[in-house]
Amino acid sequence: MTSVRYLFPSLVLLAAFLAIWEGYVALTDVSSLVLPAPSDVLNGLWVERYVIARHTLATLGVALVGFSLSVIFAFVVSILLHFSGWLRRGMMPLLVASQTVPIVALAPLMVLWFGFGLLPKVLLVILVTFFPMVVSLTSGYASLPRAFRDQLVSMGATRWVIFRRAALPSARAQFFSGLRISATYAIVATIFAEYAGARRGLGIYILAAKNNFRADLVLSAVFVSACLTLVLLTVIKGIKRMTRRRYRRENNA
Amino acid sequence: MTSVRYLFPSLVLLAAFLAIWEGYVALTDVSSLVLPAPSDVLNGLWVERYVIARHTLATLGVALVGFSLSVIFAFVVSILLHFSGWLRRGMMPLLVASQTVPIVALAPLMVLWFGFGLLPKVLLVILVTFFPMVVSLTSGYASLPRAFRDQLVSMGATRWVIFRRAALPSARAQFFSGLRISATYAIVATIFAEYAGARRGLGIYILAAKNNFRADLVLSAVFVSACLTLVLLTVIKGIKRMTRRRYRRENNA
Amino acid sequence: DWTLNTNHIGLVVAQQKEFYAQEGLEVEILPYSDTASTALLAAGAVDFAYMTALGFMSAKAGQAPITALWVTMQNEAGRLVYNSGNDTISRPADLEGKTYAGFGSAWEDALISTMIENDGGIADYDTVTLGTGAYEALASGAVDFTLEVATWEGVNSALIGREQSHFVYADYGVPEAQGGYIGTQTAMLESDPDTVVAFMQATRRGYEWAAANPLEAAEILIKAGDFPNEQLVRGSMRLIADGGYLTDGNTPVGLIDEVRLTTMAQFLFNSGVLRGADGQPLAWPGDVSGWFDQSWMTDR
Amino acid sequence: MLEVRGLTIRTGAETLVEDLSLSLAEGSLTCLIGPSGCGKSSVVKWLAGVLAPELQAKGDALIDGSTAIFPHRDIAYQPQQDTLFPWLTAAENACLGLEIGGMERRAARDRVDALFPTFGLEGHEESFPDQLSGGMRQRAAFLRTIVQDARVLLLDEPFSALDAVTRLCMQDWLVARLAERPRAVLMVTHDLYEATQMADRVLVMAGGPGRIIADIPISTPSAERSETALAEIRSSLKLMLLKEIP
Amino acid sequence: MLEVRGLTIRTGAETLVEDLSLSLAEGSLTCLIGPSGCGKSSVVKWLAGVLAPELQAKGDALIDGSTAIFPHRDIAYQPQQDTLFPWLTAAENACLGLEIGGMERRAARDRVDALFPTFGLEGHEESFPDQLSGGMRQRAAFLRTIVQDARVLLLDEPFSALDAVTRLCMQDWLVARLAERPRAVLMVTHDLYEATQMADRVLVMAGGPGRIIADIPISTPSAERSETALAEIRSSLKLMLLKEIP
Ligand SMILES: Nc1ncnc2c1ncn2[C@@H]1O[C@H](COP(=O)(O)OP(=O)(O)OP(=O)(O)O)[C@@H](O)[C@H]1O
Ligand SMILES: Nc1ncnc2c1ncn2[C@@H]1O[C@H](COP(=O)(O)OP(=O)(O)OP(=O)(O)O)[C@@H](O)[C@H]1O
Ligand SMILES: [Mg+2]
Ligand SMILES: [Mg+2]
Repeated sequence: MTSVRYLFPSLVLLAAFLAIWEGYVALTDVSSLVLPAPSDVLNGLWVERYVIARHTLATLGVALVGFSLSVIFAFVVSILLHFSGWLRRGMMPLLVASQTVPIVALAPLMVLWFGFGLLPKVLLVILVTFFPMVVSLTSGYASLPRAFRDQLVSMGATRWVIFRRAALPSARAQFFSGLRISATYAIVATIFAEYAGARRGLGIYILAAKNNFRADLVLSAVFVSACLTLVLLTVIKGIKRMTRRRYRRENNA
Repeated sequence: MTSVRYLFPSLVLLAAFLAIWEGYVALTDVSSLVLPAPSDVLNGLWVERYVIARHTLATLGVALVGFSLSVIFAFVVSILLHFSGWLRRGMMPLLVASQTVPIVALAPLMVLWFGFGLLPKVLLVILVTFFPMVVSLTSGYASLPRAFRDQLVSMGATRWVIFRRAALPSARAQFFSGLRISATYAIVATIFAEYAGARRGLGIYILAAKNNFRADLVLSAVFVSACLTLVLLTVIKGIKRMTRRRYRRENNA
Repeated sequence: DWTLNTNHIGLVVAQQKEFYAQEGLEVEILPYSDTASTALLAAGAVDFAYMTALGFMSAKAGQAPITALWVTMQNEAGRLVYNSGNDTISRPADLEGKTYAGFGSAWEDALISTMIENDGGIADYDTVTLGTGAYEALASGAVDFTLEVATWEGVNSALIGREQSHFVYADYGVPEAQGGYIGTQTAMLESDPDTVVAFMQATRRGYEWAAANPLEAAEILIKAGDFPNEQLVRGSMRLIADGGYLTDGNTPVGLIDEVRLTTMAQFLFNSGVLRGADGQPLAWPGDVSGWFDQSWMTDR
Repeated sequence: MLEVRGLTIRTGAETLVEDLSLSLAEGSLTCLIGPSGCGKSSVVKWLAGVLAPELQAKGDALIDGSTAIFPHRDIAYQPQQDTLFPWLTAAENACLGLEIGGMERRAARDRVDALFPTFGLEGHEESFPDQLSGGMRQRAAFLRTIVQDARVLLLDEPFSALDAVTRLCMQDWLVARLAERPRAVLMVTHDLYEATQMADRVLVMAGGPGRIIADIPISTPSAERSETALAEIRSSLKLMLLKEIP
Repeated sequence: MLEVRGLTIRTGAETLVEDLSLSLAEGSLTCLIGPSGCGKSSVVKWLAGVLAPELQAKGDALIDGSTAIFPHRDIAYQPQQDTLFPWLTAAENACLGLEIGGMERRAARDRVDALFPTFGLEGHEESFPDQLSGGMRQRAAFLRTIVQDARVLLLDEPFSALDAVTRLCMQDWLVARLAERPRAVLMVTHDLYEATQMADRVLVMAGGPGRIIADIPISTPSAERSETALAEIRSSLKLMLLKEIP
């Protein structure tokens, strides 16, 4: 109930936007090759639901594998960087610079290098999503207040104990905000990768719809992929809430 | 001098990476159609320097126009959202959701809708870059401590005075961090938009190089675009430093 | 339809030799981009477009308001290509169960299925959508076959010494189509017929000149575009001239053959790959003579 | 000159301050003292017209006998937190109240500049707040409040950000500054030593809900206030406050 | 039992603390008092083995006559800032020192649980720090420090986060807790009232560079310490500290 009230203004705006769009298409009689009405998009979604579902599953699979590996990879790298100042100073500028590379352009090359199996797609997803997480993890570790560190050192803690008992938990909030940013890109990156070469997936579907002059189906698939991202973000929010120690405690006690 | 020392570990790592790459290509004799060596890429850059420069200028022009408009637009929208709570509650979820749309897929449609000129490209750059700035501006305004607000209210300040004298300046740091994120995407978004349709630009060049089976030139152009982004980021850093009031004061006094 | 190549030779020649200027036209050739030229034309973003045959037909089937004025290739330049070293393939029927590197258009499936079935096989093969990566994937053996344009990718493969064999569509039940249409918006035929005529006349002169002087035309093309691989252009032009693609000597350059257009369109409709908004295959409109208009050829 | 009658402040569910009355006389420094959370700041915020919108307040306030609406021109307020704007210089910060009050920029600047020496900030006009020490920041904040020339000053724990030693020496300094011109001053604190050292009158507040439980005048002249002279009063205040904590 | 001789701490350019010596006797509470920035925390951090790496320290420390290396098992340190980990419950926080010292988790928990009532925290074992009031947090922090059973306790401004009233009532409570077992306690503060109320001995430090300028024993028994009884000592300390501020 409260969330309905909270979302009410958004829903009003969204409805207004869709109504104007639908009305514009109806009035100007623009070709549906160029600008399909929202109702055309929904109709396409319904008619093609089985096909779209199959492609969606493929995309989701790749995105989840890539994203999970990316999370693991980000943890490993962040720990390495945390413990080696030299590596951190060396890698950070390179990682920042690497974000300026237009990965779009690399995607076709990656298919050449790694074939059109899972590998290049997963790699691309990792490339795109891993940076925000590494950055948020390392800055999360660094956000550990000096005094917390001092407290543990004075108790005789080793570097590893300090990391595990203080740096890691104190990076939690920042890790999740990095995760959220990454998740926003995970699906989009997968679609990209599929553009460059795949058997199936939403990217392939969009490509085919475009080549067959079906703007309505392009938008249907775009809509599905936006929904996928929203679902992913919601799941992450849920995980964040449920893994809070306090939450667990309150719900078990 | 200090910045050389600071970057030293990065340069070592970068050199090692390039050396391994070059060595791998030399040893395995892989076709340069598939994986060109770094030296091939540099060579391509040199041989095609005039052509690439022409395309680069086109891309830079579009990116700058789009990005500037995006900044202006972000300011206008953020001020509207700041002063209207209803609009803020209504727009924010939509803006967040809009970020989950794979803009890649929309780019070709935008060319269909808005023609071949500057408009669709500028729109795409705005779509991609404007969200981080609006978010950082609104959260910057909201970061104004309650006590600062109270202080001004007790002096008899109006809402607009509070905005101009307190909320706006207190959003400065966050605005620049949003600007940095946006700038990272500005060039990439332009290249994208060019993919979907343009007379010239790095996107067109990459596409042509790809279709002419020249992986080395693809990478050359990728390299140039990464450099563009780095330059843009450096310029923004410079602007940030030079517009600091303290800096100005110290350098004029 | 694609990055500037020898298919566009007449346009480039007309531009470089100022045939357009002589007609009082200012023509700008836009580079290839990810948005199909057919869609751009239908949306009114451009005045004329160079379209693939199947792209044009698919769009027409979807009621795009466009009309063809010209066709470049009198013979089908497309063909199905596979590695010569792959001894499991000797005829289209062998493609059953193999992997195809595709480009994401519906008609590809119609074409390949027809070939396999007409050769007595079952059209059950795996599709990987790769775009231009297809040729590298084929060379590396990651896929078994793909489609190519003989006058471009075919020349490129020959230049870099790849051993590849091919099947010609027409040999296996696919109607022989003409390739590479130039078209305009239907509305433009009404509103500005003079421009259309002027443009097309100049274009025809360009192609005729190119057909007569293929090697000089290649040099003009090389000078006009930023071709990283000039040998590819020369080789391609030579093939176009030798293969009689622009003209077989009798038919005028650019003439649209209604019979072949109808057969090909009918083939597309019958294959059931073209679907409407309700998800059902489109019904054969019965007549496609309204799809093209070559009255400009005689208007002057 | 300022009088508050029957002030009640409540959240939806809870009463934070109940039926509180107080009056401030011209030329006097009144300290409001009490444990954390008893509602001291809420009272002061109400007087400054900046009470949080989610709180409901009821009660009358009179200035010179006529009903007052807050924020009020005659009242200057200095919040509990440091509110020097980090993006303005010390002088610009000090001008803020005057400019918002409608004074022309140059005139405000002249008036402010004239006060910098008195506040021990000479030469720091162009310094930014983070270039000042804690004590200097505090003095700049006082400058901003005092330059507005309001007849009532509300100071909410002005020393809470300072260390005890700096605080000791600022106390007498502030008393001297305030004495330069007759004003009614209400200062919130929870430090009984600070209150007894500075105030003419100490109001002791207790929480749950907030109300005034004692009103203690201190008649010892400023110059004679020492540890020994005030020991008695402090002792009784200390007992009173310790009783307030469970 | 702890003795420091000739401690000098410097940054590259500046001397923060110069040739400082002090000794702590078993069963005594020594307060180190001085203005902000004079180097009090630096001395304590050095003893805890957590001096910032960019600072160089020189000097000897003896525990029971033999040279000590820091961090040291016999020394428990409570930093100036609140260091209760927000992601651990009060009990888990309290166990931290014991677990890192090598004690088994269950045993540590038993030992900690036994102390919760004495510290007025019964029933809050499973509360997270932000569910506790300021005073309770402070008691939990003391619990964590005291349960380690070290022979030397270093407390850096343990009350600085509390308001003055809560602080008043925690002072006597802490003295009682510390008296339960003989220890040498070094407590840093800049509040002379706090120091005189609690300490057996007050060391007055001055800055620039940091050094000890006075060593004042307070012999009044805890129970008899009142405003009047301590007025003399406070008065002299106040003068000493005010002299330290320009
Ligand atoms: N906006 C609010 N909504 C709900 N409760 C509030 C709000 N503001 C303050 N309170 C509550 O009102 C009570 C009094 O707050 P107030 O800030 O006036 O206390 P205080 O005496 O100034 O305390 P301190 O000495 O810590 O500054 C507190 O219990 C606080 O939790
Ligand atoms: N890591 C450091 N590098 C350089 N200077 C430092 C460093 N740490 C502290 N200082 C300086 O050393 C001096 C003493 O600091 P310290 O924290 O010991 O003072 P303190 O007496 O504890 O002050 P406070 O009462 O404010 O806690 C200060 O002037 C401070 O600026
Ligand atoms: Mg308060
Ligand atoms: Mg300190």
